[in-house]
Parts: sequence; C-alpha cells; structure tokens
Amino acid sequence: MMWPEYITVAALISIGLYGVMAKKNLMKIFIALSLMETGVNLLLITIGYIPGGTAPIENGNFAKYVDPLPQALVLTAIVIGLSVTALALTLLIWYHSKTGTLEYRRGMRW
Amino acid sequence: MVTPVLMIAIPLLAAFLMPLIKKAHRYFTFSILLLNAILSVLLFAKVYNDGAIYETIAGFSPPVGIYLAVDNLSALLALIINLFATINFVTSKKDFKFSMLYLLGVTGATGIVLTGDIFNMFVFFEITAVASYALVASKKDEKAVEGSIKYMILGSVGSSFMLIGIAIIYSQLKSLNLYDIAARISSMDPKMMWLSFSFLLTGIGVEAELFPLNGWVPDAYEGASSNIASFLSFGPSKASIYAIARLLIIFSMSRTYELALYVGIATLLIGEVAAFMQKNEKRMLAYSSIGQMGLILIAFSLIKDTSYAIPAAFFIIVSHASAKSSLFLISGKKGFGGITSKYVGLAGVLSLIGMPPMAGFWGKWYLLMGIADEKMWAVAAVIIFSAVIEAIYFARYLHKNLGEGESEDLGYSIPAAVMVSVSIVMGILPLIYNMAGGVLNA
Amino acid sequence: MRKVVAIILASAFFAVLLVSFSNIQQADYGEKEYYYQNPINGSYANESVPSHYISNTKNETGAVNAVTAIVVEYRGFDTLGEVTVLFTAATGVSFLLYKTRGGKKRTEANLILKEGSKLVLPFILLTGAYIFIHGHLTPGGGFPGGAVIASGFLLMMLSYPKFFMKERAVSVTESMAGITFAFIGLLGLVFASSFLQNFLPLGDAGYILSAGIIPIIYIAIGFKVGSELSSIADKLKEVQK
Amino acid sequence: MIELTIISWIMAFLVIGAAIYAIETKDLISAAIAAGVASLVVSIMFLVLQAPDVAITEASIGAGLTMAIFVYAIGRTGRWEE
Repeated sequence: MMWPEYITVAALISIGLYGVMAKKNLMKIFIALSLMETGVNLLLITIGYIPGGTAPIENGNFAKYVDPLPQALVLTAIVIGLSVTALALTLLIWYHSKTGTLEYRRGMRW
Repeated sequence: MVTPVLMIAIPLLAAFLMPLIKKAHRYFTFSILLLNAILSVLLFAKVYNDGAIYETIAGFSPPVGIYLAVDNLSALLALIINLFATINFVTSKKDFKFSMLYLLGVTGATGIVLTGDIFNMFVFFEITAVASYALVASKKDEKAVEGSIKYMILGSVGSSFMLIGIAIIYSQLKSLNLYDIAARISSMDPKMMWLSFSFLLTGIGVEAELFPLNGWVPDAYEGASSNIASFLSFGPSKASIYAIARLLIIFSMSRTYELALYVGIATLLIGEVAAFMQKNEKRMLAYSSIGQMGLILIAFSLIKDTSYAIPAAFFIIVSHASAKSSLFLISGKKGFGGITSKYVGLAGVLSLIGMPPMAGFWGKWYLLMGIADEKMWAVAAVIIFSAVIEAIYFARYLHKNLGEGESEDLGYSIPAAVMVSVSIVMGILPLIYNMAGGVLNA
Repeated sequence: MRKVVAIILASAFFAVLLVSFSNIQQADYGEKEYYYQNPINGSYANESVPSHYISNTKNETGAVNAVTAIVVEYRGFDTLGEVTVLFTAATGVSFLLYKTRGGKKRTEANLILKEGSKLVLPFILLTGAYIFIHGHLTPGGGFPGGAVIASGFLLMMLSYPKFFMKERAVSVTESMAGITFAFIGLLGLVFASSFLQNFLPLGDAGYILSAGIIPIIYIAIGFKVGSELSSIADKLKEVQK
Repeated sequence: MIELTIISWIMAFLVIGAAIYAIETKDLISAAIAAGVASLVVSIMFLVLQAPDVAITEASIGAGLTMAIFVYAIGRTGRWEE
C-alpha cells in the first residue's frame, strides 16, 4: 500500500477545499485551487503505479512497466490547470484595478 | 459522407484560423456555425435512418482509442446547440477574439454531447467552461467579472471533482470508455461506485446548475451581456445535463436514479421559489432556469421506469433552450417596446409555463404521464405546485413588461423571435402528428 | 465560525478520501477482471487496456515512449482538446486585458543579468526544441518543451522590463501551429480512414525520423504551447496605466 | 526499498507542510512560492513513481510557470491578505 502518496493526495485535496471554503481573499482561493489540482494529478499517477515497475519507455532490457495511460491523462490535466489559472489571474487583475481589493465581501447571495 | 468528427474539427480549425483573417470574422464565424448546424441536421437524418453511429478516432478500436458515439438524442442536442448558436451569433458585435471564444464554447458543448469517452468528455467540459468564463466577463464591468470569478471558482472545484471521479473509475476498471464502463460497472465494488458517482455528479452538477452547486448561476447570468446569458442557457447547461443523463444510464442502479430524482426535486423547488421572491428580472430568469434544469433532471431520472422520460426531457430542453434564450436576448432593454418583443415575451413565457401550443406543454405533459404511470403522486404534486408558482411570477413579469417600454432593438428581437418560433414549431408538430395518427388509426 | 465549519468539513472529506483510497489495489493490469469489451461489436478482448498499450505501442505507432504514443496517437483527440483549452485561455487573457499596455517605470535589471540572459536565451530555446523533437524517444515532448521555451522568454522579460512579445508574430505562430495539428488530423481522415490517424510510414523505432506523424504533431504542439505560454506571461506582466 | 519509503514519507510531509503554509500565511507572495515548492516536491514524487514525462511537465509548467504568473499577478494586485 502506498500510504505516503495517498495521504499526500487526500491532504492536498482537503487543504485545497478548506482554502476555497474558509478564505476570503480571491488570490488565496486560486492558490488553494492549484494545490487541489496538484493533488488530483498525484492521485492519477499513484493509481497507475505498479510496485517494481519502470517508466513506460522501452530501453532494451524488458521489465514490468507502470501504467502509461494515467500519465498521459495527467499531462493533459496539468496544462488545463495552468490555462484556468491564467484566465483566473487575468480576471483578478481586472477586478482589482476596478475595485481596489480582492477580498470577497458579499458572499453567496441567494 | 457525414462524420460526426467534422462537427468538432472544422470549428477548431476555423478558430485557429481566426487570428489570420481578422477582418471578416463575423461572416466567417457565422458561416462555420451555419455549416455545423447543417451538418448536424444531416447527422441526425443519418442516425435516425441507420441507427447509432460509432466513429473511431485515430484508427484504434474503442477502449484503446477514443470514439464518438452518436445516438438520436445526442444528434438532436447537437442540432439544438448549433442551431441556436447560429441564430444567437447574429447579435454579436464585438471583435474577433469574442467570435473565437464563442466558436470554441459552442464546439466544446457539441463535443460533450458527441463523445463516447469519459476523459474526452472532461476535456470538452473544460473547453466550454474556459470559453464561458471569458465570455461571461466579456462585458467588462464589475458585475460581469464578479459573476465570472464565482463561476470560475465553483467550476474549478467541479472539474477537480470530476477528475477524481474519473480516477476512481479507472482504478477499478482500467478503462475510460463509457460503453465499456457501463458493461462492466457491476463488477465494481459498490462503495467505490457510489463514491465515483457522487464525485462525477458533483463535478458535472456545477455546470448543470444543480441544487447545492448553483451559487454562480444568478450572478453570472445577471453580469453577462444578454447574448451570453442566452448562450449559457442553451449551450453548456444543456450539454452538461445530457452528460448527467449518460452518467445515470451508465451507473444503472435504482438508488442512483433515486438520488438524481431527489436532487432534481430540490433544484426545482429552490429555483422556482427563489425566482418567485426575486425582484431583479435577469436574476429571476436565472433562477427560473435553475428550476427548469431540475425539471429536466427529474425527467431523466425516470429514464428506466417509463418510456415517456426521454420525450419529456427532450421537449423541456427544446422549450427551455428556445424560450429562455430568447427572453434573455430581449431582456437588455426596459419593457417590451415593439411588437416583435411582445410576441417573443408572450410566446416564451407560454412555453416556459407549459401552455398547449408550445413545446413546453408537451414536455410537462409527457412528464406527468410518466409520473402517473409510476403512481408517484408526491412528485406530480411538486411539479404542479412549481408550475403554479412559475405561472404567478411569469404573469407578474409579463404585466410589468407588456406595457409601454423603450423602443426595441430589432437586432436583438428578431433573432429572439426566430428562436422562440422553434418552440412553437416543435409544439405544433407533435399535435399534427398525433392528429394525423388518430385519423390513420380510425 | 466559518473557519471551524470549513475545518470540520475538510477533515471529514480527508477521512472519506483516505478510506476510499485504501480500497484501491496497486494491481497488475493483466488480470482478468480488467479485460475490456469492445463497444462497437460487444466482443471481449483477452487483455486489458494498459497491457494493450504496453505490448503494442511499438508495432502500432513506432514510438518508443508509450506515454508519447498515447498522448499523440491513441488519445490524440484529447490532446487536440487540451491544446484548444490552452488556446481558449490565451485568447481570453488577451481579450480581457486588451488595452492595458502602458509605461509605468520599472527598475532596470543589472548588467550581468541582462548580458547573461542574452547569452543563455539561445541555449534555452535549443533545449526546448530538443525536448519536443525527441518526444517519441525520451521523456518530454511538446508540453514541457514549449514550457522551457516560454521560460526563456520569461527570463528576457525579467531582465529587460521593456521586452514585449511581438503580438502579431506570437498570434501567427500559434495559429499556424494549431492549423497544422488540426490539418494533419483531417489529412488522416482523407488518406487513412479516421481523424488523426497516422498516414505516414512508421520507420524504424528508436530513430528521430520514425513514428509517423508523432514528431510533426509534437513540434506543432511545442511551438503552440511555447508561444501561448509566453504570451500569457507577457500579458500578465504588463503594467496598467 | 525501505530507504525509498522513508524518502516518500519525508516528501509527503514536505508537501503537506508547504500546502498548509501556503494556505495559512498572510503574505501572498510566500503563499505562491510555497505552492510552487509543494508542486516541485510532487514532481519529484512523480519521478519516484516512474513518471518522468509528467515529472518534467509538472516541474516546468506546474511549478515554474504557474508560480511565475502568480507572482506577476500578485505584483499587480496586492501582496497582503487582510
């Protein structure tokens, strides 16, 4: 069992969720979201790991390979995370230039 | 030779091409959207005649590669999305980057309904979501940006959750193909199945405006310019409610249907009551959208029990996409000044509350028939109660707006009129069909 | 109050996640319960999806690196979508921060940084190009290669406050790269039978000129990612008036 | 094998510590850098888990560029959280 990795994953995701729920600064919320994305990526890689496996690149001496598919998925997920972060920061810069603050005051209004 | 992949590849190529041909971007985008709409008509005709189409991509047989799976309902949804996108695009007046974002958003929504692979669905979700974040903020005022930020926070949490759900499914079945997952889901540990189902439902539910996750909806709809609010109500939300329907079919378990039914009822009640209490018109329309999404989810959650579920969901989707989008389009001005706006407002409201000659009527009719078959009288009571509330606040809305108003902007109200006509046509067709059928039987 | 509730919720979530992760076994993927079913004809295969990749990558795609083969060939459609997400975000960034280029004075970097970065830039760009050209042979590929190129430009932005990316050149590069990707996909539809299918000879695995369309697509992705990431960094760096 | 487990535990604690620091500190620049550190350590974990492609990508995109644009954006807005 790969406890260190799974504990890291669970911790990163719940720390990120805590940040989104508890923090009021928008920049902080997006930092928390990027931590959460890192956690999810680690989860995918850990699922694909097989104890004793090697990287899925053929190098002459055949061995047991780890699962390549989650690695391909994570490559996609990393770039998507960066895209969302970039757009978010743009909006935050815009919002700050108009209101002079990034504190989130009004809360959820139903 | 119609292949569904063209409906995704051509708009993407066009969007990549757009920075090079800045000048004519509006005509270019419009013609691409029109082409897509025509393709989707041809696609529907083909699917209707020959049965579902499975198209492999990159030449590898499905669970190894990706494939597109198009059945009747997904072809119809692709048609709805692209048709309304084409009509709605007429109102856009901004620069070429806006056109690019719009085209990409429509492509993402089309991809969600066409794809047959769960991770591919996630990627298309992200395309639509990122495009919608930027489009909501495109009005560039404080409210728009605030709505977009809220949307983005919830949307990012949702996409992370969706990815966790995908990871859990993959860890159990080592497959990402929707059909393959559905075929082997029973071999999955029920605990893990519930976990992945709830993560996926939460993730998609953000886009589909389901109950605990729709805090962004009123702000984003209020902040966005009227054609973008219109886009949101026929594009991403419809595609994602369809994704939830696919999810329900995959996790074909009576308890998951039950959960979806409860979520749908909660969404319906909360949305309608909040709309009833709301003073601001755009927010009221947004809350009413939430209510309609709940109604669609209720219809989909009956998919296994009754054959009325699919037509019900389809008619509500058509009615909501056409009527709500057109109401959002004319909501930029105060009151319905001209004759076209009056027609749009009246027809849209009639369709939404489910009056006879409109598509909305057939939606509620089939839904109630299905519920009556199953003898779920409590659900029927909830739906009728919400319809009454809906009728009251829409009557108030009409009363306020049908009087004198600002002179209308025909650039907005004519596309809106075209959109709402779809609802009327779709409402009359089944009537004629039924009558003709009755004559033939006699 | 809000914090306490958030801590309780987050800890509960942590517990749920840990309990569920303890059910995942790091299994060999060759086992029988993972054998997949073909959606089109419903037949069961006698291997699982990952083991298909591992045993057939070299024959089917000619790439040595299985991850690259999956990213570009088997799941190339995802990658097209992913590139599109990045493109959408870059478009959104430049759309929303359109008219903010301005001239607030920034402190100049010192001489060593300036001259040094001029000296290092070509090497950084070369490294990036190496990474994405060799994507099918070694770890790496279009995305890290593009990121390395972008970091080269980032260094230039740090050392020269007045260094701006030429907007026209960047946008032409990114559209050309995107068009190449989508167009190769359509060529697959024309020359082979489906979108993004390989239509070039596979060659001998292990050489640069092998693996059919993989190197071409990865070079396009490298250019696209490099130009988009540097334009994003450039836009976010600009100082508003 | 046991050494690798110890290293994994150390890295896990590093990541969790960096993440908690990133959430709790009032200085946003430190928060962004701490998030970058967490992401860098995670990229080493990817390497240990035999995913070199992902490790390179995470180190250059997840840690490097994301942190850079965060620092730029914080420079243009405000450094301190209230």
